[in-house]
Amino acid sequence: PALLAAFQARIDAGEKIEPKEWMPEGYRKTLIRQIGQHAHSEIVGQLPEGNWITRAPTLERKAILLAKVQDEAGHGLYLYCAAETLGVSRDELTEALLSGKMKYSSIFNYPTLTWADMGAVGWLVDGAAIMNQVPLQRTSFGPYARAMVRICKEESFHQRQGYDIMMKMARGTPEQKAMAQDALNRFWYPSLMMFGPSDKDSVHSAQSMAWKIKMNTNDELRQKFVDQTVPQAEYLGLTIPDPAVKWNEEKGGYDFSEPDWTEFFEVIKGNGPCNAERIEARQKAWEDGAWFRDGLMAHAAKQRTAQVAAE
Amino acid sequence: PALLAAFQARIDAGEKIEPKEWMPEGYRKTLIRQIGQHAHSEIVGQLPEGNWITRAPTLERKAILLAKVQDEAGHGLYLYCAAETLGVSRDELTEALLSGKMKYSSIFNYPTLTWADMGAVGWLVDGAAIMNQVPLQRTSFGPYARAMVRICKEESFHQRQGYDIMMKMARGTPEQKAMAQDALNRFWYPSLMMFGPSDKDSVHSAQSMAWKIKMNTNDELRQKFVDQTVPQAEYLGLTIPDPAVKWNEEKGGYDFSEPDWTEFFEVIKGNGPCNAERIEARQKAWEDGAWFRDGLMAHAAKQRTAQVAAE
Amino acid sequence: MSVALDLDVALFEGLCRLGDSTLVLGHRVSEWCGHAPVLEEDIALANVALDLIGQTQMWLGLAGEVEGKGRDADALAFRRDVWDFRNLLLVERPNGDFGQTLMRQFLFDAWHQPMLKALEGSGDPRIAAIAAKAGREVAYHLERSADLVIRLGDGTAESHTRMQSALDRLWPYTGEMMMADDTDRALAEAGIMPAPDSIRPQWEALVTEVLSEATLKTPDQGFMHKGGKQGTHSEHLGHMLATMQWLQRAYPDATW
Amino acid sequence: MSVALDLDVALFEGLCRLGDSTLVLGHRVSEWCGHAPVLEEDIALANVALDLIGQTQMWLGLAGEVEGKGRDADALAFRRDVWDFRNLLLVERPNGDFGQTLMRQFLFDAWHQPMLKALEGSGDPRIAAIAAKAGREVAYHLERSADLVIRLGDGTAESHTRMQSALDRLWPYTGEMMMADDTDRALAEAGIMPAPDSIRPQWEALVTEVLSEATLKTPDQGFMHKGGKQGTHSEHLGHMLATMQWLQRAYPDATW
Repeated sequence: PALLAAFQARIDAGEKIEPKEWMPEGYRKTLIRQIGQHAHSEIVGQLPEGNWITRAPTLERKAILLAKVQDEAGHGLYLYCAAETLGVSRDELTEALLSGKMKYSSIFNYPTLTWADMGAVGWLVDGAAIMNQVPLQRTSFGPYARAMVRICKEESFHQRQGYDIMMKMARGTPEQKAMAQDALNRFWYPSLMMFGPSDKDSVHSAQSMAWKIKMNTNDELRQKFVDQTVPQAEYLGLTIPDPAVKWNEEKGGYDFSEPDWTEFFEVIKGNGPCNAERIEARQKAWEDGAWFRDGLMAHAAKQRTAQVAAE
Repeated sequence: PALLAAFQARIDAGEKIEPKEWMPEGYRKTLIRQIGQHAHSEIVGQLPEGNWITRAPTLERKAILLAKVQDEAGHGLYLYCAAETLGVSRDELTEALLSGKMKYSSIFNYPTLTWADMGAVGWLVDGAAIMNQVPLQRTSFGPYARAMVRICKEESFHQRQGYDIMMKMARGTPEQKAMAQDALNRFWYPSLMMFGPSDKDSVHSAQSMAWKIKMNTNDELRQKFVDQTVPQAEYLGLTIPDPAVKWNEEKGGYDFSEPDWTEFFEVIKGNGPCNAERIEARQKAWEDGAWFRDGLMAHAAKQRTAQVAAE
Repeated sequence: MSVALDLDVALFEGLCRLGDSTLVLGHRVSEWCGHAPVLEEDIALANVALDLIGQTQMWLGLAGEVEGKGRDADALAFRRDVWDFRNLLLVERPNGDFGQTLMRQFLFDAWHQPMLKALEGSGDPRIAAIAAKAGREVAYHLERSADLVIRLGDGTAESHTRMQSALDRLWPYTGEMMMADDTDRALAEAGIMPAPDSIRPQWEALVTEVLSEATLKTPDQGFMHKGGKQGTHSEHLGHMLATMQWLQRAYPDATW
Repeated sequence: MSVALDLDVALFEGLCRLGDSTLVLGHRVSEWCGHAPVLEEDIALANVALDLIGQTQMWLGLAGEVEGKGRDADALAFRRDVWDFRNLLLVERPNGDFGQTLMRQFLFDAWHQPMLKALEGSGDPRIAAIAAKAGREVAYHLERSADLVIRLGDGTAESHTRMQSALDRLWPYTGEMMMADDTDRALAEAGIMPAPDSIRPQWEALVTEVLSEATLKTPDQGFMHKGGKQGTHSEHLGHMLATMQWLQRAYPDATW
């Protein structure tokens, strides 16, 4: 308990906790779950955008999208490394993802159906992700905070690229405009869900906030996201698919409707439009790649043996 | 030898040989090879046209092409049945195809690259096939002759459909006309090769002709094909890719250049543009389908056992 | 007047749901061409695809007439993008192994056959006529797919496992066939098409009987995907259309 | 005058051969996105694809300039049909397993790197500049693909078998890189591009060394496929273009 108090005091003083230092088991476990889930989201998040790389409409757009998906894989790598400092290997985390024991962000269980979705994903999904992640640059665990700094920089670049695609679509031909509006319609509520259900009564959340693993409530972040996004949609000439959206002078933010939390829990349970396909794609990649990973390991072992023999 | 003489006398008299009747071993073997190869050609022949079914430009064209490929599978079935009457099972023949012991017509080792190829295959490839097959309706082996009657009727229908596609293309937009000419350029010589090299010196051929398994020389049929096809190309406004093509009043037929027989033998050896892919596609179909065939057999065995138990 | 107009809109939608489903399933089945596990199946699959494409010509042809904007069946098939397609999600599922293809066919046929039967009683004689013609073909499809599901379900251990896994995967896509929306209700009230849930008893009876004979376990999962009938599809449809529509899109001025 | 004109035609062809090859290979590599056997490979593949698409923009951009008909790199990439494509047959081979993808990359990189080196000495400064930039990227591609071929060839029995089988399948598509036609000869004589067979010694030396270190057997088969450089492709390219060009074909008036 003295250790615990000292730990909490360091956190309260704004110090960073580093991997080799003492930490409560709950802190470690919560971080592993949170960082692992974030890493998995980056990995699975390659798939909905990867779905359009081969159909990108120009060479420039193809290159931008490739670079973006490459960044996501890179984010996954930073985050798995951050998790490894807590004593869990990348392979263990991967097995947990593939067996369904660990989750990834539900947003990636929605399909990308038109090119405008590449805009909507960048604008809304990355936008919501940044909203979640910017405060995490100040999180108490050092490796996680540092990974977040790099990630946020790239994500905000992605968000601008997504908005740029939306702009082109919204100001393009009538079909393009229709695609843009349709993409907004489909991604609006799932984006709001990305902040999670209201957490005012959750003890779990309170502990995470005390530990500075979680920096804001879900509702605060959601409100911030809506306040940022509504004027952007107006600028694009697109309509938020929620008639309740209205500026509320009193609270200094927009009113808006809650997403359908039944759908949210269905998707978490595995009943989103693409859950089965996303996890199958990752399982297949992992299984098909076994011979490749084994081959590299066998070669490395041979090299070591040869080196030992030579010494 | 008396048997042999009697056998030859029956053939000379125009009688049909039926499966249960006595026949020389060479006659049986040659027939198995010829009918088997013909059956395999129908099966492999599904692939180049199947390549365009999912991209057919109209519903009508898609339906016609599907019906055609279905007919080809049907022809394969008749022919395997005819071969079975000679004491070789369909599975044995299939294994011989997949292991490379038996051949199929080399023409199917050329790719289908544009929609016009669906026209060229029907017009030229089916045209050449019919030229080969019409005389075989009078072949000495009963089941083969009867299979040929059915097949020829359908093939000539296919040829008209192919010519109809060519007509639409040749009278269509400049791009369509270019596709039509390009298809003719690519399929002309391979079609001429379908009759095989000149067989004037082949003893093998002489025996087959005596047995009425082969009814005409390769050169006769090739000449007939050229004489039929050149005016059709003219009618389409397309140019035969052989400057030597010219009417020869004296012989009452067209002069034309020999195809490149080096290429022919390369393709036979396995070095055509698509040999590896064609045979791999068939091997994959066969291997992937093993559980299906086993399942059906197991079910049939259970049914028999149940029936016996009930009796 | 406004009611009649709305009914035409609903009718156009309803016809696209039928025609797009046969088109998309016909396309999927035709992907097997030349790759089936036995020659008889190559022939049977081509035959089923052929029937489905023929039915597409009739349904989408009538849809174009009803719409009255000069679009024929080809224009509807080859010039619309994904959001305008109204096919069931079930039929756009990828082929998978032959077991998945067969199971998808059976689950669809078991709905298609009673659906067409009911459509024969449509108040619209054009629909009744198409349904009668299509019904004869589909009776054969159902006979074949049900028979094969039984034989493979009750075949080897492997064929049983494959068929059960196909069933489990596809099951959440079956509910959409029997789910009604406003379009369905308008058409049912007008006596033009049956209410989707009126097909359920026959579908369930048939499926239960066949699966039981096949020694397969009906999944108890209750969740059902939806959206195809309203134009929200899976990622698979876009890839299919890129292939299917390629020539028409690349050469818009050509006739074929 | 007529010679200059012919040389421009040859130059356009030569640039399309380079740009179409990087485009088609870049597309193939990008098909792996999110499906690689380890995360590091997802990153590396995206990086290679990105470089190749960037090189495509330069080569086809210059090709469009040389042609002088107002076509830019996008017009060339997205609005030509198969017969106008000039890529090597090797790069349109399907991905197969990861071993085939890697082996294809290595066999291409081992040609691409010395080819770009030679192009740095082009009499056309625009070409020399592109080659210098691309060369830095491709040196890394080659380092990576050669290293992986060695490690997998000399890894487990299975990885060895897979790499050998990939090599045997792809080998007959390597000859085209070093085969010259009139276009190549015209460009070589003009000092604009190297003669294809001048690349052979370096290619062979590199391939022999790497394969030997990888314990793989160089196929002794002498037959080589050809035609890609002249526009006669395999059936695979048409399917790729249907995907690649879909949006541009479906919405010809849009900008993106």
